[in-house]
Amino acid sequence: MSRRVSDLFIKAIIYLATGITLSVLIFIIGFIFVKGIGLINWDFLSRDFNDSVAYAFVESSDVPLSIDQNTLNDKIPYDNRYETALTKPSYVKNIGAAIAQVTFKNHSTEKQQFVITYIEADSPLLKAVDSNGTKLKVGTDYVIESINGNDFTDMSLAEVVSTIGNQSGKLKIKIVQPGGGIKSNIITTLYMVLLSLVIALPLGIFGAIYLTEYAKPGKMVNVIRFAAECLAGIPSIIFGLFGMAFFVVALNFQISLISGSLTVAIILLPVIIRSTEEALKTVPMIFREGSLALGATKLQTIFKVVLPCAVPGIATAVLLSIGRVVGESAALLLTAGTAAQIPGTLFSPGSTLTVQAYYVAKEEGNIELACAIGIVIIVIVIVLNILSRIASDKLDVFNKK
Amino acid sequence: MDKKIKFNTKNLDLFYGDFQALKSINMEICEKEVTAFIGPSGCGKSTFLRCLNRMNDLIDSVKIKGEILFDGNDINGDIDVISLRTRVGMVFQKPNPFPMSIYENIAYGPKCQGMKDKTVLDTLVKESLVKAALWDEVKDRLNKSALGLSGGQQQRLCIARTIAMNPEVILMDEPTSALDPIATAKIEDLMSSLKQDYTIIIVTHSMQQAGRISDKTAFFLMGEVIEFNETPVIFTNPNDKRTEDYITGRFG
Amino acid sequence: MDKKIKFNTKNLDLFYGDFQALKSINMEICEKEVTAFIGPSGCGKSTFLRCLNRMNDLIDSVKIKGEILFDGNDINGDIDVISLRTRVGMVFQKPNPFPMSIYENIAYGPKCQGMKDKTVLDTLVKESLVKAALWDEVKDRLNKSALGLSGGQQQRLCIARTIAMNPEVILMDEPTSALDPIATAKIEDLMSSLKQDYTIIIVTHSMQQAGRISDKTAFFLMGEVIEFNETPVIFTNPNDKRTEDYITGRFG
Amino acid sequence: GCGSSGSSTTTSSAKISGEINGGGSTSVQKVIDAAGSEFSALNPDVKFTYSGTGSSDGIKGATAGTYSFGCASRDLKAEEKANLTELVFAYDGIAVVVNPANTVSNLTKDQIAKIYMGEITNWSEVGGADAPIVVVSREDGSGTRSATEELIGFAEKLKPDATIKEGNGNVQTTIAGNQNSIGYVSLTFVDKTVKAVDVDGVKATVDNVKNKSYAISRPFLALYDKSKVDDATLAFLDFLMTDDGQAIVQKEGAITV
Amino acid sequence: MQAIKRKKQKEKIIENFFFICAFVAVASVLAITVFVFYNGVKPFISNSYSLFEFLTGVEWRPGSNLYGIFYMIMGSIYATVGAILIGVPVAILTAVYIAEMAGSTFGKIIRFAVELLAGIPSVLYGVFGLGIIVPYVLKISPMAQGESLLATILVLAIMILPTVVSISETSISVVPREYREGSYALGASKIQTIFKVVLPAARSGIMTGVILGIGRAIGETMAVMLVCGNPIAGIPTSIFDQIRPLTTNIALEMGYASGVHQELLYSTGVVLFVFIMIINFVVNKLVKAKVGS
Ligand SMILES: Nc1ncnc2c1ncn2[C@@H]1O[C@H](COP(=O)(O)OP(=O)(O)OP(=O)(O)O)[C@@H](O)[C@H]1O
Ligand SMILES: Nc1ncnc2c1ncn2[C@@H]1O[C@H](COP(=O)(O)OP(=O)(O)OP(=O)(O)O)[C@@H](O)[C@H]1O
Ligand SMILES: [Mg+2]
Ligand SMILES: [Mg+2]
Ligand SMILES: O=P([O-])([O-])[O-]
Repeated sequence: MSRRVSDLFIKAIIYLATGITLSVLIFIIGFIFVKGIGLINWDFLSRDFNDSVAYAFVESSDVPLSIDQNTLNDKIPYDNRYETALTKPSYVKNIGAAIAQVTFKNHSTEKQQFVITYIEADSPLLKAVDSNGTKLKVGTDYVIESINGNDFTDMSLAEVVSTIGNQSGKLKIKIVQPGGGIKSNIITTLYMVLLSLVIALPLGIFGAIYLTEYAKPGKMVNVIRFAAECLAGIPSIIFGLFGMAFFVVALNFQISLISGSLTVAIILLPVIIRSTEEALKTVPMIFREGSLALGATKLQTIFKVVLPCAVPGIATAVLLSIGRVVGESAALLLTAGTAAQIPGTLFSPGSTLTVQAYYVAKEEGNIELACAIGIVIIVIVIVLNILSRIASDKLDVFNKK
Repeated sequence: MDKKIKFNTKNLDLFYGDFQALKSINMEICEKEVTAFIGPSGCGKSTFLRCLNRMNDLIDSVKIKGEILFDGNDINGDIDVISLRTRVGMVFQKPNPFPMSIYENIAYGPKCQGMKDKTVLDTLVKESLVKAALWDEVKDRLNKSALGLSGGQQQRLCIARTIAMNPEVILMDEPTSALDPIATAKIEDLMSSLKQDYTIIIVTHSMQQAGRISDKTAFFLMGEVIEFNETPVIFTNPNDKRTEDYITGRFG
Repeated sequence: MDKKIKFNTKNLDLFYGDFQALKSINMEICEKEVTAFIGPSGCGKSTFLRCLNRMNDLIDSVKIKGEILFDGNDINGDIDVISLRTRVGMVFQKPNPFPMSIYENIAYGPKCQGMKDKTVLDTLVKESLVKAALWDEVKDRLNKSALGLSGGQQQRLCIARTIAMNPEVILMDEPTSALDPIATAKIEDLMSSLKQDYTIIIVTHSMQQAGRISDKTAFFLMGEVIEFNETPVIFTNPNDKRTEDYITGRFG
Repeated sequence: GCGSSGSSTTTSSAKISGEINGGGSTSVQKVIDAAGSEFSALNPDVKFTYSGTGSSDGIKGATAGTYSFGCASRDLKAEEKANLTELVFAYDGIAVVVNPANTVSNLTKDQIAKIYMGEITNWSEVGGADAPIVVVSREDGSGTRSATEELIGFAEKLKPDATIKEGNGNVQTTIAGNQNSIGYVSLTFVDKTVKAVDVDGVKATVDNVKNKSYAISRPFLALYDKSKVDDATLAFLDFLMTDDGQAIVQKEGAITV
Repeated sequence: MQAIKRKKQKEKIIENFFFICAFVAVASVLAITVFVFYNGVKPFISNSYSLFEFLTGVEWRPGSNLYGIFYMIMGSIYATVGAILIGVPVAILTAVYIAEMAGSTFGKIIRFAVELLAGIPSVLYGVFGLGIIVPYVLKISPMAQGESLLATILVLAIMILPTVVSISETSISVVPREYREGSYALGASKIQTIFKVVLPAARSGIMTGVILGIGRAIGETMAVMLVCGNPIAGIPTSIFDQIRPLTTNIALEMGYASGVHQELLYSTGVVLFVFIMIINFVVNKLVKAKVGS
């Protein structure tokens, strides 16, 4: 009887613990979603973080409006960045586009802007070039700030329309492609994951193969294993410092994608080596013996029998690594920087989603934005998890029936 | 003895670290015969068997003294261990098919040797399965995983896999201990027919089995070969008291 | 039949998911006898054995129809499964001592029942080991890990562990298949002496073993009990052609 | 500091091209990003990036040449000066902020110093409610912190149990979340989640900083090594000092030079 | 013969390639270690600061040339121990629930959710801590601010959950069925089986999870930085006191520090490293001692 009572008691504790874990989980995910979901929309995902300014050179021409005013009013692109309603757009013939005035607000500033809401099919804006004569993209939703040196700050919509209408010939228009999105961070994150895995996976996996299959077990291997274990607890900022001293300064790679991914690759190595070693060790000896007894060489045995069997374990390592790269902030801050842009080359800086979230939380105190980025990170982690699961199931001959 | 001697060991000692598992083994094993090793658990049967294709290389602590001549050449000498193992195949106590398709299991060895021709491989796979008396049971599921086979089928698959290498010698370490009588019968039949072409060495716990299928029997005890002789002699008229004690135990 | 009936199964069907592993089994098993189950691999011997102490509860896909009466009570009915298992002990094919000391292994069951008195436990451990013929071999290393024992010793430990619970029935699933002849002999001796006090049900692949130790034998085939009778009858004068075929196979 | 003559308000003048990668103080990032964006609009062949990693990192990066130019939000220490050329391109006010629910809206410099040194520990001592004061400061080495400590006069006397937060944003979030707290942030960051108190009766506004009536301000510095700097970078720094450049400084909430 | 030779050559080349991979991997891992130690030991060797004062001092004022980290060491220890005491039991029991008690579908869902928890960057944990935990702690705290040892412990306890849960769960589910069956066959109840047989058998795996959890707790920086308060002096005397763990000390100031200040931040890293080495060493020994018996 007393056993029943104590069993029940323990069971209750187990349920309690699981309940705690689950509620913590729901709480955190809930917190992130509630705070951040309001900011998530297509613009958020598809735009750059910073506004990008350009001077467009345009040949003015008379383009008649081909639709009526009501249709024009309907062409106001919905955008929840605009907290106050847009004014009715006015059409300006010589640039073949309609402009509306909006009040732009974010969590620290509020300003008036003039936004292009409609562009005629043969508008000269569509042929805009920059000062080099390279084609420039101008689209609806772009902000227009000045024309031929006439700045629109403090003007009303009517004044702006007449200012533009008064210009003719060659026009120099300052346009701003609105930012506020995290496209560049998403892409930088994917680059970073890809690059650091490309560097760390072969090194880690082949290294682990050497350590388990070739190296004579002994002190040396144990020391390496111990060092790897210890490094797992070292804060990544220290890796960042090393990356900065070695890759950024000594090798002169600058603050860049490559410095960042090399540094993260080093962070990943201990994880990959340890998990791969474990995975290799769990491959039953009888498979190795079976293969060798059939006259296979050691290498054939490793590649044809041992590695395929170890796939699920290695996949776990890959999963952990992806999580680690995506979640890394301190080390990347010092080696890849905080520039919210798509890195043009391996040697350009770029900030991952997490670095961006860290940055906006720390510098701007913008918790909502950090959480919105958090949601994107969680989605990316889920997608990458599922992808690598699928990949590993495809490769996993061991459990295939 | 008119048959050719395939294996000849001379004063073979084997140590696992400090522990001596084999003590001065001298044995001549003839071609195209079945030789059985019997003896209580831990007496060194498997260890000796694994010496013959240098499987013990995989265990770091093993040290070997003495000579093992295979067709007159010392296998611990200059010989290439890979080609030794292609000539001396091995079937293990626990069936250990690879986690691949049945076809791939059989083709594994030949492919490792560099054989690529699909038609040659197909024929080889079929022939080996036929010889191992497994063809009929699996011919419709060659591309299914070998892990889906029953224990007895898996063991025959492992034998087929070995036959596909066309070795000269097949070592078998208690190949039927995990099997039921019907599967055991099939494998014993198989051994009898294989002995036309191959030299077979088998470790077994079953006195009956040794009696049924082997030409010669060696009795191991504590790392020594106590007696090695024609099977009928061992079972009816052993020289050594210890052999007799073991044989006449009521068990099988 | 003058002995008391311990187990009585009525139209027992068992399914693993869709697959029917036992088909309408009716069997009466008597007290203080040794009952042996024989039959080819996969015929359902283990499955049936595991029904008797509801070990199959652990497998999600299992569905059971029909009745199993233990001393007249349906074990799938109201009965408490834990007390059923204390009365019906089980020894598995593969020795499975817990990774604890030898002493702790034996004391495990009684402790789970709430027994705490050290001296009672000490006596119980000793008695059980003595009955299992293991005392002499381990009396000096009771606090050493049970995993350091040899296979045969581990199996006897598992028997001792079961005896310590003082069950009424002991189920044994191929308890000697992993053992060498000497260890096997010891365990068979043990069974003969245990049958004074306990009802023993044993699954075995070895016809000889069944013949040597059992009072009754049941022959299983494809989930059915083909024949169930006094052991001498089964082995000398079976009713069913299929039983005869199986028994007279040359194997053991 | 403007040594070269690459000034380019019009795009018709000499073509400027190349990569400019700056880095350092986080306080200046808003201003510099906006200026960089404008500069590369004017010069489409210029690729501009800035990494906000901290003032000291900016100084180190400028010295080592890993940054085209570095930025700091504080004056350089003697040992940091080395070969660096300094360019003050803006000033920044520092606002002393409290929770909007706090009734206190004016503090003297002396009171602030005493609060930070732990001599005043209750809001009632400075005319507020009877509640303990939670002092929030920045990390050691922050430009914002060293400027504030110096100007208010509690350098190296910060009370031991002050809460330290990294970055203007974190300070602001903390102040917004704790009714009894006090902190300081760059004026460019103040928004409605916190309340800037008047210091010695002067409001913290851009105008007051400019006319020097509001005393707590510090320079924004751009730093480069003359021997390593490239033309594009120089052109950018020149642009910062032009009217157009200064207009951007003003637009982003900092104070023109 | 020729073919064999070529095969052997190929094997040798690839083996060397493996060796190079191992070498590079190991070298980079060791390089970090050397780098940290080199920079961290420098100030004591060149006598720019006394090791004794560094290790025993209770005030960190770089401007006044005061670099004592003893109060940080204590803070790190308290925070780690606290997080382990709360997080590990909860995590192990959750793992038990997933592996032994949940239905397979529900178990899978929880496991997935827990893995998700592992994928959330630590910055967001910090934001969560600052937004939710700190205000709650403030409500019950006698202190005026919610940033505290307690808040740190709670955030860390949450953060080690996924690691410990998933590793423990894996090692619980690989405990051979035979052990469970053996226990049930001896009349043990499910709970007895779990606690007396399954968990002890899974001990080594669970310990690995705990080690990694400890590693995460000690090494965690970004989340902790937001909720611990980071005071410049003071050994914590209650769970409501603020603390400055070793990690946040490094992360807070590294971007700004130079000279001796910077070197002593590396020294802080060395102390952390030694810390983790000791813990790993002890735990390894413990696991071996127990399992070996
Ligand atoms: N890898 C090893 N390291 C150390 N000792 C070993 C090793 N393998 C086997 N031994 C020891 O060597 C002796 C012989 O072992 P072997 O496996 O050859 O026995 P066997 O005759 O095959 O027994 P069984 O019938 O049980 O398979 C045993 O005492 C065993 O404990
Ligand atoms: N967990 C399970 N799920 C599905 N099918 C099972 C399961 N366990 C056993 N079976 C099937 O049930 C049948 C009977 O199995 P059982 O283990 O009872 O055979 P057995 O007579 O004990 O054979 P052996 O002598 O090989 O142990 C077999 O066909 C087997 O494949
Ligand atoms: Mg053996
Ligand atoms: Mg069975
Ligand atoms: O501008 P800071 O980040 O150095 O305060």
